[in-house]
Amino acid sequence: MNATNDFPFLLGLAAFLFSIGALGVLIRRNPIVVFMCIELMLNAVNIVFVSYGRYLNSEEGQVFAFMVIVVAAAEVVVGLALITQVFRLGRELDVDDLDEMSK
Amino acid sequence: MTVIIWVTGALAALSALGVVFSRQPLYSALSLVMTIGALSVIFLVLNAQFLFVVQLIVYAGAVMVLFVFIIALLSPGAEDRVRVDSRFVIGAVVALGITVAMVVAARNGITFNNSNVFRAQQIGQASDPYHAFSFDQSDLGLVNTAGNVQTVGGQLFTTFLLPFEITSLLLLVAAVGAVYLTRRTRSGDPPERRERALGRKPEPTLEEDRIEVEVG
Amino acid sequence: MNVPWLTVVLAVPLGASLLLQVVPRSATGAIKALTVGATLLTAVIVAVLVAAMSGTHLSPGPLGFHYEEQHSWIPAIGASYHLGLDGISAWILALNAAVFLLGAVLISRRGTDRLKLFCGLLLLTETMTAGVLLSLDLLLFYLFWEGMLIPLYFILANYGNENRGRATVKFMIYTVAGSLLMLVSIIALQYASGRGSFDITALLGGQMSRTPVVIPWVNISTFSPEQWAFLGFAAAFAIKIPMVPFHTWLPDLYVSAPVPVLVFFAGLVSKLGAYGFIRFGLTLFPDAVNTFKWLFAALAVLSIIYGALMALSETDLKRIVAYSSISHLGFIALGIFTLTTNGVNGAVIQIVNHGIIITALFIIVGVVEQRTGTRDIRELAGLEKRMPWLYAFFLVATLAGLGMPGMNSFVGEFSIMLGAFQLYPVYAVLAGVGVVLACWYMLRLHQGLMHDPPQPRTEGVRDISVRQGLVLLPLTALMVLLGVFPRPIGDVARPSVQQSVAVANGSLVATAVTIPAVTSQAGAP
Amino acid sequence: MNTTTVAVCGSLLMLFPLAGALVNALAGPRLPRNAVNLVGTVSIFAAFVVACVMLTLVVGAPASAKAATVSLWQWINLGHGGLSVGVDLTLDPLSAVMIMVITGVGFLIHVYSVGYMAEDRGIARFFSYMNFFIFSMLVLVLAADLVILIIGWALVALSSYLLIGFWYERPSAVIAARKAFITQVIGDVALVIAAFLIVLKVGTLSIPGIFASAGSFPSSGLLVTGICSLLAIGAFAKSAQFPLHTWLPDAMEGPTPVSALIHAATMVTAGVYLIARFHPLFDRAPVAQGMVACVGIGTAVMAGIIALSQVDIKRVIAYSTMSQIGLMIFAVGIGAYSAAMYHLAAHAVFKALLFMAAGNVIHALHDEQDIRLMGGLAARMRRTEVCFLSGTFALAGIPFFAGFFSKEGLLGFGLTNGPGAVPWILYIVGLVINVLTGLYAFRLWATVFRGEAQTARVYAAHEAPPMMLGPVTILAVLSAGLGIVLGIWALFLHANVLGGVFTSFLAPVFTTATSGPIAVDLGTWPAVLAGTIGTLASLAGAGFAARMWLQRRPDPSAVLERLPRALPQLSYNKFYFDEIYDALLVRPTIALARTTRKVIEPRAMDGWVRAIADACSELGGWARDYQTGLIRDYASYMILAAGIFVVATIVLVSR
Amino acid sequence: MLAVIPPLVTPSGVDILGILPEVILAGGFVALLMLDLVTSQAHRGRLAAFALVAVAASFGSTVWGWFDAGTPHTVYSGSFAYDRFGLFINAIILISTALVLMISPQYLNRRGLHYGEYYSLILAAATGMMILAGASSLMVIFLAIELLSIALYILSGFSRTEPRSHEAAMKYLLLGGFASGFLLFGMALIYGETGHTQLAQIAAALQNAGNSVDPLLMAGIALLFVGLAFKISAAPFHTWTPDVYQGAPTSVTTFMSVTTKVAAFATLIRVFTYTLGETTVYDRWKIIVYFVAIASMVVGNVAALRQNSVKRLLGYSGIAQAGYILIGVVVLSPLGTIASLYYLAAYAVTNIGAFAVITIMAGRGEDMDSYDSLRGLAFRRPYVAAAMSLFLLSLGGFPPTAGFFAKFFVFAAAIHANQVPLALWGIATSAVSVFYYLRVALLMYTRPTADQPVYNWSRTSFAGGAVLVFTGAGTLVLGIFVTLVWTIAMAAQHGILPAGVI
Repeated sequence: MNATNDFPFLLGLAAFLFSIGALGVLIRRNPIVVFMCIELMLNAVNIVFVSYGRYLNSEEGQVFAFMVIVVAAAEVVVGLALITQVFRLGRELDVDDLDEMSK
Repeated sequence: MTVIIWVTGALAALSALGVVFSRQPLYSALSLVMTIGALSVIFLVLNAQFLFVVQLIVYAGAVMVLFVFIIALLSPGAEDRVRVDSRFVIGAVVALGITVAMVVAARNGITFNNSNVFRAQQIGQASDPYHAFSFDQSDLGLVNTAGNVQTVGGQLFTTFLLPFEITSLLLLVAAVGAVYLTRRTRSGDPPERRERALGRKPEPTLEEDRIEVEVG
Repeated sequence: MNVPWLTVVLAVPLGASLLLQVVPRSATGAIKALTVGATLLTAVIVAVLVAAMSGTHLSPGPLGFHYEEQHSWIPAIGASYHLGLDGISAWILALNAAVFLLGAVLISRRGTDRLKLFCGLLLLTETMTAGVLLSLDLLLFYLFWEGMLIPLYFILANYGNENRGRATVKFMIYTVAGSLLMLVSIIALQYASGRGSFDITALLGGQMSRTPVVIPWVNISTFSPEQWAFLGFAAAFAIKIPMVPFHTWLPDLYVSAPVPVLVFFAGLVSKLGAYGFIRFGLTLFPDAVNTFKWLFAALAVLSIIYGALMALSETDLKRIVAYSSISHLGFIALGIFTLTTNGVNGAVIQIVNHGIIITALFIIVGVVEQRTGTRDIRELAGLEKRMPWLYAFFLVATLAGLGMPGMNSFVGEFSIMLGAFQLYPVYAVLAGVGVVLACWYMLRLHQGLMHDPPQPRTEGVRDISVRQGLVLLPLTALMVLLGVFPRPIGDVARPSVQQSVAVANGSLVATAVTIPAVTSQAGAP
Repeated sequence: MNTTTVAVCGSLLMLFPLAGALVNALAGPRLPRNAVNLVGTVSIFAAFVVACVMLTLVVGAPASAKAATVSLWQWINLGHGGLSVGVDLTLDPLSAVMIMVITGVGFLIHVYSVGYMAEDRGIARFFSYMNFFIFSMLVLVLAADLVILIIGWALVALSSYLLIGFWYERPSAVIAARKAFITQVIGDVALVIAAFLIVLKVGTLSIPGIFASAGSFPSSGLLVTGICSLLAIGAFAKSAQFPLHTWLPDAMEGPTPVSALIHAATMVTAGVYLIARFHPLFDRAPVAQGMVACVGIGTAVMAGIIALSQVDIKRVIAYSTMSQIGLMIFAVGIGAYSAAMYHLAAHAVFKALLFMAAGNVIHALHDEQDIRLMGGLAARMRRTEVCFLSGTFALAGIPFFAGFFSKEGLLGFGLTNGPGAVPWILYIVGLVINVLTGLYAFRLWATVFRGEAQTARVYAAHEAPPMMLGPVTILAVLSAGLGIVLGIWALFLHANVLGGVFTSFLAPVFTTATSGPIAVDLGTWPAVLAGTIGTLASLAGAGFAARMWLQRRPDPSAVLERLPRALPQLSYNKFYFDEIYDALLVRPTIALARTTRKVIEPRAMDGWVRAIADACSELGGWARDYQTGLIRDYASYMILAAGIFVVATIVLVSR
Repeated sequence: MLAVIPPLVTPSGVDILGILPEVILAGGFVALLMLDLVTSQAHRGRLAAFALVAVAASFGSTVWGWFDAGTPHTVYSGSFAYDRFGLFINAIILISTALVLMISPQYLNRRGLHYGEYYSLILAAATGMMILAGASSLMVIFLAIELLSIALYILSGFSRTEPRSHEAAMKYLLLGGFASGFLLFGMALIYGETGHTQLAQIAAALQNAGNSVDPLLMAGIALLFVGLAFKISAAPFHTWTPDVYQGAPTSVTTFMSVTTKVAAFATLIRVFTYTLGETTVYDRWKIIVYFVAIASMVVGNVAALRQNSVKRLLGYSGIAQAGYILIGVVVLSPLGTIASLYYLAAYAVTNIGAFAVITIMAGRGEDMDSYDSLRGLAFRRPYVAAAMSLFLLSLGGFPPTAGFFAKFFVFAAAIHANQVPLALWGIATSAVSVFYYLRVALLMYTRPTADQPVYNWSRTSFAGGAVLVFTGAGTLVLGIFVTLVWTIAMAAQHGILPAGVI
């Protein structure tokens, strides 16, 4: 198994998830989905942290990934609260609708 | 092990595409749960048991449930089909570019710069990571042994004490914010009501304003 | 007693402007009295200082100064509060005091909107312009130079006709762009000198590299750092003067600004560019200034002729005077870039003279506009019949403006052209063409207003008031007096000009030796 | 001479007219008319008295010390290597002659003005300007420094400008004044540049100083030729010589006393004075001298031809002035300085006379100047006619009148000096001038005073008041009586006593000049012959004119028909110089100025500024357009930039 | 199994004194949450007073720390730098916070937003910023950024019923999260390639690496910069700025426009100049920063030319200022750092002043932020207009104001580092900026014509007046008595935690 090298694959996977998440932010209009795409990006980062931590023999990667999850949760809470408030005021759930100030 | 990584990795990638491209928000959410699950398996394979659990409990269990709950609450409709506009092109090109660049850079053998020695190797952290990195190598330290939850936990309260404390503050702020933002307007708060009236109709004429007050 | 007189010169108007803030807005009499009093006091102090200058101690060095003061300001970068007066700045400072006094006298107490604001800003401007003339530290100089724009901006933006906003903003951006280039040069100069100082005496004689800068990649060699730095200074000064083709802010602004503002704006502020060239351009970049003198002298000649042509074809009185100003300032610039004693001295003389002339011309044009309600030369004629006194003053001003021998500006123009002749005879001949054109457009202006059968519009127009006459009288008297006795200006400026020219021509060491002889001559009248 | 005396006299001389000018300028409008007249004339009379005193000073001085230079104050001193100018006065025979002419003739004209301007409301202004002119002219002739000379030079131009435009409500006067002034300024610039050349060579502008180092100019050198050419251009502008002559006829828009004083007697002769004054330089520049001589004689012929066809009484005299000054310029060009000065003085007398007599006519006809509308005035204005005739005789060079000696003298000088055939050519041209002079002078007289009255106005004309007639009479006596008496005396007692006096008086000034006899030396037969032929030519011209215009034999119109059409047209239209200048200089300049204002200023000068502003504004518009407000757009910018950065850094590493 | 568990020892480097200002402020945050429960609506002004007390206490401890932290060192295992650099930034943040707190009650009352959460969130955000200023590990940087960001997201949407406020919060939140992704990805790569998250160790690793660079590290640095550039609102990551500044309640805009930038710049300087300043990497990231600096200057100034809201204008102006401050970062010299610090101080005092004017002028239910609403201000409120003019002139870089010397030092740093083109870009864009600053200034002095609406500007409260006086005086002091702040900034630069010290 010496010949196999999973690291480039893991990094590639992370890069792919990250970019696909970013792409999602660009093309999706529902703020909830946009949020999910951001979560996707954060998850991609976690792969990087963990796999680096694995071969670097360092726990910092895992701790960092843990922090990322916590932050993601906090952001989601605030974000969803905001989204419900926006919705409650009778607006569409569409990020393209939020362009009042640049009109 | 490699096989697991490849399979779950592919699964994660596929479901990520599902997140981005499914028109129904609920499908997106479910795809995301799938991705998170797949990733948790990879974490486990990478000897990150603690994260594996956190990923499942916090992410899949709490966060995603919240998402699904909100989707259910707001019941948004399906989006239009994704249009190939400039944003899509930019995003796709950059996504492709970043992915390719990362893979190419990570596969040191074919990176742009062969003469460079890997940094982690230089500073004595790993012997030959790109070429020796596989799971049959078991000369790893405490961190990567099974049951490293204790190690991580211990570090969390010693070396990473300050970040850990900051997260507490962070969560508190988020909680306060969520409460504030979703709190219903207290009755008998006249300016608030007036604000809302103004908010709905940015430029009320005098008469409209009066009608609004009477109705309210 | 060792009084820091130059600081006092700065402090009097500044203090008065602060004092104004406690005067109630309705007490217009007090406001005006305070303003006139402060400017008068400044003028008196300056007059005494200039008169007593030859008897005071002169600081040693290639450039000698009187009444020097130096205090630490930002020691970390070598900037200091360093003031000094020399022959070049002395008369310009006197002009400064005079035009602000005139401006203060000319404001109408009842007719001025927000008198307090105006007076305060006027006094602040005086402080700043005096600071420009007195500072010997480049950073301090820049501070005043740029700070001057703040009160000026509010004055110009608040007073004048309906187009003032655009004109003012144009002026500001133009000026600021130039000043910022100068700022870069100042920093580069300080850095290159390696002395960690912004003091002019420390930076004297050009210490920047004279090897050309090579643009990387394309490998094109350009000017040397010293030349680039000089061009930075030149941008600021050329815009302020202004030299064609950087002049377009001036006509617009002069047209929109009211007369009491123009008195000190046209009378002094535009001269500061010329002063800057003499004080800094010549002495700090001897190599560059010698390299570029042909160019700037050519631009000066262009200004002379271009301004004259514009003045010849304009129909708006203020624009005619504005373009005549461009033409005259071209003479001043030409004098400076001859790098000869004659030319530079002529430029100094002409700065003072032109300050007097343009002030009078703008007052006259302002009176005409006020009395007749138009500035279109085609609608005016035959005013001589209605306004004989104005005619008399205007005649003197016109003659002075066209460089009539026997009037003050002849002295300067003769000297400048002599210097130009020493440099490039062709330039002097072209300047001579400018003189002929000046005669043409000034007569067109004068005759267009004063002669020909009176127009119906001028029916019942009153002659100038006594106050206006009292303002014009000293100005016209000076035009004649300085034409007949031009020596005072020349004598005061002479030693400093000789030093500056020597530095500009690279004979710094030789100058240092000859200074005592020169100054002793100046000291013995 | 005692320098203090000279300084005091010189200062007084200038101060009287200046004081008169100031008093009339400042207090004039409030003073009674008589007081104004008194101030105006008495100040000049006082100056005349002082001038006489100064003349006696010069006459009384030993021959070796005829010249004195005094310094009043230092004008400017720019130190070592810089300009240094003093306000210095010089008194020598040359300036003494000039001040006598200026104050003497000037005084008479002032007196005449009292009568002529009696009706005018601006009398105070008029006298103020006139006195100021006298002052300026005195500055000019007394100046011992080139810069001061230039100042005086320009001040007389200023006075001339003011007086030409005296009736400022007449547009033609305004234009004429401006034209005169601008032409003068061209001359000033030439002088200024000449001054530069001089000061850069010899380091001083003091006239004695320049002459002292005149030796440092190589003879016939380029530099001295250039200097002299520039000085000559200055002189041409002032003396209305080709090609700067067009202003003089227009200058007749001024009141007639002005024409008499400035545009006949004094100012226009300043060019002659200048060249005579700078003879040490001119003597070293034969090319410039030749140019001056050619221009002078050319102008004389040209002006004579033009004068033949003009119909404005003052313009005819003006062209005659131009012609006569052409002769003087010619004289100084060939080195006949004394002769030129002599003619200058004589010309001042008879030309002022002619103008004032013409002024009488104009006054009598209520500002009518067209000679075609006159005729037959002799019956009504007998004394004026006699005086006018005296002047005409003098002008035409009829023997024993003032002009005779001077003119024949300088023509004779031309004949006896110069290389090869040049003297003969010049002489023949001189004969032509004599004929022309006779023709136009008598044409004028005949048309104005003789023949039939052409309009009813003539019958209403009456003789001028004594205030006007008096000065005219004095001048008529001077030009005729004095000429006759002295002429006869000269003819019988001494060959050329008058010229001789003049020559010997001026000799100290022109020591370096190749001065010869200024009048025909009757001792040599060729000269006598030449003089006789010249006189005969003048007489022939005069006689022919008298016959043609008095007796209509041949009829002038018939003569005209026989001539090619072009000739009278050219003459009548003054050789089209005004039109040519208009087309070559004035219009292009105005067109250029207009193009500058309409095209260059907005498009180029302001254009580049506005282009930058517009570009910034355009960029700002783009920036605002890209600020769409859409989150997805914002994210796309971010990811684009981030992607570029990542790829760029990775590629950079491999570089 | 217990044997495997490492013994719980006292964690090394725990030094609460090292984070005392932050702790005090965090305590204040928590205490305010409690106090809010017992404070009636009428007395919410007291909460502001309490918050001010907390800020003052924190400021006091900062001052104490300044003298205590003679030798810079880290606390909490290299997570947090206890040095004068951080304390200098702390001081700026605290003063700004105090000023914002002073103008807030009146504004909130008028806008009907007076809730206790406001003050606690402000303190929380300030805590996050101060932690960011001292953060010396990637993890703390990330968490501090998130702490302040989340607090600011909520504050931006604090006007819960106003669509513009929502929009601002939403944009800030989504784009902020997006940017956090980049930031994190960059951190992950840096961590992976150097093996550490502590800045000191990263620097040491770079020093050991000699002259070799690997691509992933550079990609990480680039992505990290992207994340920070978002926070300092540098172009092309600035797009959120105008919208958020305009939509957020003005007092919040006042707060975040200054403090976020100051804190983010602190960490930018710490990370880029003092950690990644190694020549081999510097030569590469320099190009990015160079580009971003120029782009910010150009975009910020040019876009501001065509605005009609003062808040948006100041937003663009802030983008441009970020570009100028970046000059001080990219030149990588002590002078550059000092210049940046001076610039930050000047920017803080000036910008707070400018925004305070808008805040103070706000009427009931509307922000007075359109250009039109400033027309003729000088006739009714001459002193406020004069102060606003002073701030605008300072932002435009006219002497003798703070803005001039800020720009001067930055340009000087560029020239001393032989980066003349950078300075030239700076002056070219400065010249452009004069136009829009002066246009606003001019507007205040233009008399409204009869057909133009007359605005009813609020009267300035005592606290608001005090803020204007303080900021106005500060603007002048920083522009005349330069040495005062310069000396402190120099000490801050000298006292920064050097690379490699844990």
